[in-house]
Amino acid sequence: MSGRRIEQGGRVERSRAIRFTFDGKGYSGFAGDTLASALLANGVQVFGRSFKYHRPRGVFAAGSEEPNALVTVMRDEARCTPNLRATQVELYDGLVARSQNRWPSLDFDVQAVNDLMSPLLPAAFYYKTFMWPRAAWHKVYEPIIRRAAGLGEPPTLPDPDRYSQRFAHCDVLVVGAGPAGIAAALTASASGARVMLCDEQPEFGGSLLDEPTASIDGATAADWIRNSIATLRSRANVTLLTRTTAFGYFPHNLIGLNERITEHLAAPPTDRPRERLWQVRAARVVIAAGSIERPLVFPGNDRPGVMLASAARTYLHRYGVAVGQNIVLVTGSDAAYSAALDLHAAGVRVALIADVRADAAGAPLDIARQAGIDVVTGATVLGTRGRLGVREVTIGVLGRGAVNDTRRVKCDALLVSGGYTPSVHLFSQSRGKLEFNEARQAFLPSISAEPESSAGSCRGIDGYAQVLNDGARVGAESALATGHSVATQEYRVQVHEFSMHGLPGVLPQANHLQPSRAFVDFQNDVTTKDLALAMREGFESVEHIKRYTTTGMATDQGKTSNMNALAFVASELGRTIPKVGLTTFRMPYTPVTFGIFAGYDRGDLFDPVRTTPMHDWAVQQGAVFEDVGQWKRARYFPRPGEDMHAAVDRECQAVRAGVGLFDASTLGKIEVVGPDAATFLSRLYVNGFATLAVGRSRYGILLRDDGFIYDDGVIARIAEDRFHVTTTTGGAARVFGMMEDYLQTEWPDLQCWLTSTTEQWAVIAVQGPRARDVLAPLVSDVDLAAAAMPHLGVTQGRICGVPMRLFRMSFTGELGYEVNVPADYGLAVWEAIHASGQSHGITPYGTETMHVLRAEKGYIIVGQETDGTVTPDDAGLGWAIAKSKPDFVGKRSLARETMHAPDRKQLVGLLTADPRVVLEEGAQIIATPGQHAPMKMIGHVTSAYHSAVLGRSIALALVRGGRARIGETLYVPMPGGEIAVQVTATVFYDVEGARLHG
Amino acid sequence: MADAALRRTVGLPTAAWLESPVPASRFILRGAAAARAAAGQGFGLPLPETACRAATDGNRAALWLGPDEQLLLAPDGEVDSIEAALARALQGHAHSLVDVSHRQVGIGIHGPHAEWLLEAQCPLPLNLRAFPVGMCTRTVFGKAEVVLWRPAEQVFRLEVWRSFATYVVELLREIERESAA
Amino acid sequence: MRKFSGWTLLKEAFGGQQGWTPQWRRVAPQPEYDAIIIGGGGHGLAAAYYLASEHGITRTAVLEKGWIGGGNTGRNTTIIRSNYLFDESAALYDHALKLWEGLSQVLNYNVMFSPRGVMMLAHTVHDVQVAKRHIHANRGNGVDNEWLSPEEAKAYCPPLNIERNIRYPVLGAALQRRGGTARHDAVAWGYARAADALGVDIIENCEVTGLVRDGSGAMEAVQTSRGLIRCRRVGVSAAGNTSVVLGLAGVRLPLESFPLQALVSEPVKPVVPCVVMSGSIHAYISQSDKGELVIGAGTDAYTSYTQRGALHVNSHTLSAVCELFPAFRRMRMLRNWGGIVDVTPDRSPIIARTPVPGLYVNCGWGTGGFKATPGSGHLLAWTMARDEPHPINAPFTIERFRDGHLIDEAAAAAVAH
Amino acid sequence: MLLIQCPYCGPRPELEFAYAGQAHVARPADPSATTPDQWTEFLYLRNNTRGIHAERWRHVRGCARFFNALRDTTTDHFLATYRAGEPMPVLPMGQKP
Ligand SMILES: Cc1cc2nc3c(=O)[nH]c(=O)nc-3n(C[C@H](O)[C@H](O)[C@H](O)COP(=O)(O)OP(=O)(O)OC[C@H]3O[C@@H](n4cnc5c(N)ncnc54)[C@H](O)[C@@H]3O)c2cc1C
Ligand SMILES: NC(=O)c1ccc[n+]([C@@H]2O[C@H](COP(=O)([O-])OP(=O)(O)OC[C@H]3O[C@@H](n4cnc5c(N)ncnc54)[C@H](O)[C@@H]3O)[C@@H](O)[C@H]2O)c1
Ligand SMILES: Cc1cc2nc3c(=O)[nH]c(=O)nc-3n(C[C@H](O)[C@H](O)[C@H](O)COP(=O)(O)O)c2cc1C
Ligand SMILES: [Zn+2]
Repeated sequence: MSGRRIEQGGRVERSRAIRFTFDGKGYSGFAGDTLASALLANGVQVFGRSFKYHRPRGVFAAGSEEPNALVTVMRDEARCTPNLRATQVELYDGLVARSQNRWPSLDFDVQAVNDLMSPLLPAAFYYKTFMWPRAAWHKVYEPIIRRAAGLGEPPTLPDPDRYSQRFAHCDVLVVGAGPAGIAAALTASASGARVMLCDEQPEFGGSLLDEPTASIDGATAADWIRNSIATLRSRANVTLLTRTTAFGYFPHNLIGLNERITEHLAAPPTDRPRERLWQVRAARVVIAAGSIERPLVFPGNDRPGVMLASAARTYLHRYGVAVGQNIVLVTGSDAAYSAALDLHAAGVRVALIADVRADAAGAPLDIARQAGIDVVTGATVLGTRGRLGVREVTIGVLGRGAVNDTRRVKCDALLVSGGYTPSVHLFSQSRGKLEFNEARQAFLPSISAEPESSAGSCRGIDGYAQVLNDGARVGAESALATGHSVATQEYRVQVHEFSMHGLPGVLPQANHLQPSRAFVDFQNDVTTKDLALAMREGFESVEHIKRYTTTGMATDQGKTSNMNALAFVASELGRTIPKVGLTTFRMPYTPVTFGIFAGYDRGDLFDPVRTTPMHDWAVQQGAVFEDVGQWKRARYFPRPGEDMHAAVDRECQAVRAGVGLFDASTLGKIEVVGPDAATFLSRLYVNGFATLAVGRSRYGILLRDDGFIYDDGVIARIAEDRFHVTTTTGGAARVFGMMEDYLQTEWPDLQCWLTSTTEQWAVIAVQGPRARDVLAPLVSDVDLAAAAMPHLGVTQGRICGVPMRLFRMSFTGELGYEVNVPADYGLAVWEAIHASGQSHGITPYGTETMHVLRAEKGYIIVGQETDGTVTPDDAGLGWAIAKSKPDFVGKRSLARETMHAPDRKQLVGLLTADPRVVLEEGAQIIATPGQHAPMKMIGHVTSAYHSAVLGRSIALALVRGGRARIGETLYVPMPGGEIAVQVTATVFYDVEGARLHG
Repeated sequence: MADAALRRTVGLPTAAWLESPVPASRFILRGAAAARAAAGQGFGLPLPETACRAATDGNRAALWLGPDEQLLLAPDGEVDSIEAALARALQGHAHSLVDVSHRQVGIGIHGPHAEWLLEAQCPLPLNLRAFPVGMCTRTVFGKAEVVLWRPAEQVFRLEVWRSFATYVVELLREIERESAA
Repeated sequence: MRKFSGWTLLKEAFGGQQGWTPQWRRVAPQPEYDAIIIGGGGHGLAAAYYLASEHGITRTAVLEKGWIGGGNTGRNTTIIRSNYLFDESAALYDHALKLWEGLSQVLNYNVMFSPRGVMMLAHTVHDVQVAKRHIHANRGNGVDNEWLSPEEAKAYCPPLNIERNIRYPVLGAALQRRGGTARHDAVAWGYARAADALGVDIIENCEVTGLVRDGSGAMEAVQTSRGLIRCRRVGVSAAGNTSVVLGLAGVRLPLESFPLQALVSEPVKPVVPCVVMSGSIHAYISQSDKGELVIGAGTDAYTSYTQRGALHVNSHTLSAVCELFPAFRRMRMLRNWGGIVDVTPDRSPIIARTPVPGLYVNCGWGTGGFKATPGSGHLLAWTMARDEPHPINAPFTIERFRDGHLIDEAAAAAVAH
Repeated sequence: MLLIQCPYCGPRPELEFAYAGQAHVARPADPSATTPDQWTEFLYLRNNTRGIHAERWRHVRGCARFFNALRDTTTDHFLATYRAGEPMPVLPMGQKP
């Protein structure tokens, strides 16, 4: 025997030794071990320290319900994962694990003084103290509490691993591959239905893996599992997933699965994702999640070495590990006798079986006694001893309300069982209704809320034969519900097993005032005393008790503790368990890595990077980009040595003096076509379109029905029944949606249809006095002369031989054109224009220059000058409203009195007294200087730039009653002092607009 | 006719399973049933009236996108002729015909893994029973909107707005890496 | 009321903690009250406390259909800040923030108000403009808020990723140092205990099923699952269920109720020292005293009362969190839950009289009313006691929607919480 | 992520849809003739039903149609979906939105 590994048995590969370290010390285990089984095999008993009292803790369970044995596993600096359950960590060569929440070492932890101070630290003590002096909470107490709390160390380096995601659809999803789940999957898939079967463990089989002596239809349990899985694997309609936890049950039968792909490998292939999120939409779900053994609550029940009986059995049969050499079993259920008997058979001494049921009798006791094991009934545990592990247990026998026959029994492992709690987590997450079953003292699934059925032990079925047959029946029914039929199957089973019924786990004590603490929630260190205190303080709702004591709120979510807490509360309050009720089950079933939710969404895949056809050109020219929605837009094109300010000044000058080139492709574009197109646009926009001639365009303003500016753009009439409408870059999708909404649901009678053409066209703005000269040599079938193509004219023709829609328009105040060409030609045409413009000094410019140029002209940008509270009149755009129209979207709201109040914020210009000072966008404006907070703020700066052409700063602002204030001096308070500004009209440059018509 | 040499479609990587986009003629046709019937005549292919189904004939295809919306696909260079033919056929029928040849690109995915690749980030079931040959629909792939069409058992065609094409292809390649490992 | 202090705790340590008494009495409803608050969330309990403590109206009952604090008060990510844009909002939220600062002492209950700073990230040029507008407006209103460069933001919150080459780089942040978090449950319990001590009846498991009006149309009584209770002054503070409750009196409000989700990670040692919010990519994160990362997700698209939300909404938030904190990909989600938030068209609350005399409402806090708890309770109490609004809540009427006096924080900045 | 029955395309994942608020809120034929209260009702007042809610969805990443649905907001289960313009279906057992 090495450590506690027994000579043979178990499912580990004894030929493959695996080396690993725990807290720096080297150990060896076998392939197929978990960290927990390997450490137990090496005689390790202390795995960690508890959350609050820093008490030493050992392994308590063998599966995902483990509350105690939390460790940090480190692959390398960046791959460090805290709070993993040692019972789920599969051993691989070179695994490095560390215990948590202790300093300096696991065996000697300074903060264990908390345990001594525990009388001072009852549940929720922190609400009652640390209030004086006022600032001390945040400055002194809280930092101390924070450092003490928190379990493992967080990862600090970027996680280099990859995570993936899949959607999947199936007829029947089976969660849990114990006997019930496997039988369900076999039957359902035989019908031809598409079946998925998942289990959180590395191996299929569930509790059958712990039954080496069982036989099913003549085969050993192991063979039956192997054959069944082979059958399933051979069926093309079946998907099998191990290491895959169904963590969440979402509406309409969507189940979230977390598949762990590489975590168990010593050297994960770099291309494989570490984990995967499956979102499975199943026509039917079969929940076959089994049940979890319930601990018993008694003083000293948290000592290392105290362990669930079923776990001891799992360690024995799956890992070939005896959890002790000299054990005591305390049980409230028959089933747990198997653990003692099996260990006994494996050569372990069973010092005592203490059955807490006074009336316990029958097969398990008889068999145990025949095997020479001492069995007492009506027992209770009065306490345990042992510094870093249980060495002795004090058993009392209850009789007539008193404890008699106290005896101390030496042991190195204390197995406990209060029976089993069916795993109704997923069922309850689906909002299915639970019902309390008195006989089983358990909540069982009753009314489903989704197309789902539970099978096997998770719905209270006991006994392998019954469970297998239940699985087969539910599998057949589920297949049938998806339109596939199959006969169910009867299994013949031979197995030694006892009833799983049990009792609520709080053991009666001699006096109510327990001398030593009895733990209910191990991870959060919640004792019966804490629960009692909460009730004493008036917390009676189970939800309050949970939150006041934090019971069930740890990383195990109370898998082993919730029923005991509930039973204790019920008995203290003198209410029934169903009357007290459960707390809400929530996803995830077990903790799930953030990475899988992010999945592929990282780096450039976090959000699509949208670029225009001319993007690469701008990159080559060294453009600096800005994000506008998902788009990348060139902000400016710095030349060597230029900062943004210098580049923008140069770009602005170039446009004003010569010609500039601007990529406007991101603007939204919508083709509105049909006999009623003009009517539709007139109903939607504030402007009128009936009179807009073919070949002309108009600046349009779109409101919502609440009267505030929603978007703007240019609307060009291409043909009698065809309009080319532009929107802002950010507004493209929402304006399209709004238009469809009105068309489909308000005015379905209109014969008019929309098509998004945002990406059909590359848009090249050529702006500046030389724009015509640049374009002229390139275009054909178009007369660029001002008479033929005036401001706001629109025409179609060719440029560089490719088709073009040409708009004469200007967002700069200069002679300007917007050349629309089919997107694939955008780059070539851009390059041709750039080449043609060389002799005119053509200069590419970005959005920053565009902003400055338009501000010099007082043109607004929706989202900058407006913010959802601005009307057309506020923005100085009242002129655009077609007053004669009976209605347009937003018109009714504009008629409200408040929309005309003289003190509304109106758009004005601002000039600083010092022309060099550029105001800060967003700065506030006050009328009287020298104010201290709270000031009377009357507006704010919406845009502010240095204007190269004017040789000074300019700004636009929304100011209360602003237009009436033109000429006044106002003040902009800044941290460095007030800046005096003069209110002006919004147009700073070329007020008459002569340049526009050049 | 435009100079083909000037044309620069979205540059995308290719792979054995990933077909680089080829230029095509594309239209969105919208209108009432009578207009759609007439358009079918002009296009030389009865437009599908069944939801989420495509009709094909030779190298032309019509994809049902919505009850009054069809995507017409034809080889590159046929924009003008199709426009003319449809204008004749649709005379007297209110409708909207818009050239979207450059709005989107067609990405072909084929091979036994095609379904698996797409199901990673497309929330629709893509097995043959749920998504048979000839089915087409607008849907999502990751964070992009796509039109997904299955012209053959192991072939999918994605019509993607051009600025989303890089995202879609990079996402597909990222998914594909998993199958390699 | 047994006073809480380190001293009493020490004394109790020797008595096995046996000396504590219920924090609030378990009482049956009386036939009549001077004031009734419907809804035992933080807001309702605070209102009851201030009715008693500041207006002497102690014959007050709080009626809660479930357990107090079980609504959004028990479901929120506890972000507290007052750096709102508009003067009206800044006044409202700063009123609350000032009350937070002394609340533990006033209630003699440690609500763990922790001014650890709220940092709101800017990722685009537009975000920067919006943030600066807030900072200037806040300063003008005497509300602290300052601009941080990316490097300063990282110094304030070390795990933050400020690399320039990420999809949405951090261009800077607005920091309100006085902002922070508090312990949600303690707020409800602390107000309940303090109100109870002043004589207020806190009645749980008592659902209001009818609002009874007299001949003149004024409030006369409330019908409950525990019988009829007479009262002529009724305040509704029912958050996501406000429409349902006010519907009992035929009052329609501009509200829609949406699921909003949050989640916590497993607890870890301190790593996020402050609150970090990113409105534009949708991530809200802080770390609780117990060590969990507390993360707020977005609302679902549709109205619902189910107190849960969709997986894709969570995923969206977690991918944003992982972009901003790439180390957290390895962190694990411990629990996820949802609450139902009542949202007004302008995303600002309503604290006002209703068209029914004697019926008052406090609602519309949407995704961000925890931070307002002391302030809104204080103002609702004032409004109920005097039948007229306090100057601070005077703008937050129902009529503003008719008259167009919206206080449109949503339009001004797409930031929640 | 809900599964929503598009009246045109069949059952499809929520990711393809956009919620569009309460159904059957008609825009007044002549808004300028409405009283302030009527206009406010149209703009802002919604039922916010706890129970069966008539609402609009758009299959925006599918057939792009707006349509109507009856959904129980206490369970998020759909009782019916129907095309815009069609009358609200009659529910069994006299259930009413
Ligand atoms: C996930 C989430 C995250 C959030 N994050 C933040 C944040 O970070 N910062 C922030 O400031 N805010 C946040 N909020 C918002 C905040 O939680 C709420 O605005 C605030 O808690 C509302 O408090 P309340 O007391 O008004 O409502 P609640 O606490 O919901 O109380 C209302 C009470 O009314 C009761 N009730 C309803 N109907 C009846 C009836 N008929 N009879 C009797 N009782 C009834 C309910 O049971 C409930 O207890 C968040 C909300 C959620 C859901
Ligand atoms: N008498 C005894 O000693 C005793 C003890 C335990 C079990 N049993 C027997 O075991 C059988 C139970 O069979 P069963 O099939 O119902 O349960 P099971 O416990 O055998 O199988 C349940 C499986 O579900 C998996 N699982 C649980 N939740 C999951 C989730 N969310 N995601 C993925 N996987 C999950 C578990 O890993 C496990 O493999 C019964 O026959 C019972 O009598 C007997
Ligand atoms: C700030 C905050 C922190 C929380 N921390 C935890 C936690 O550590 N463990 C836990 O199980 N739940 C935690 N919860 C969630 C609650 O358990 C619960 O889910 C939430 O109050 C909603 O209630 P319900 O799930 O019962 O509906 C936390 C909730 C909040 C608001
Ligand atoms: Zn559809």
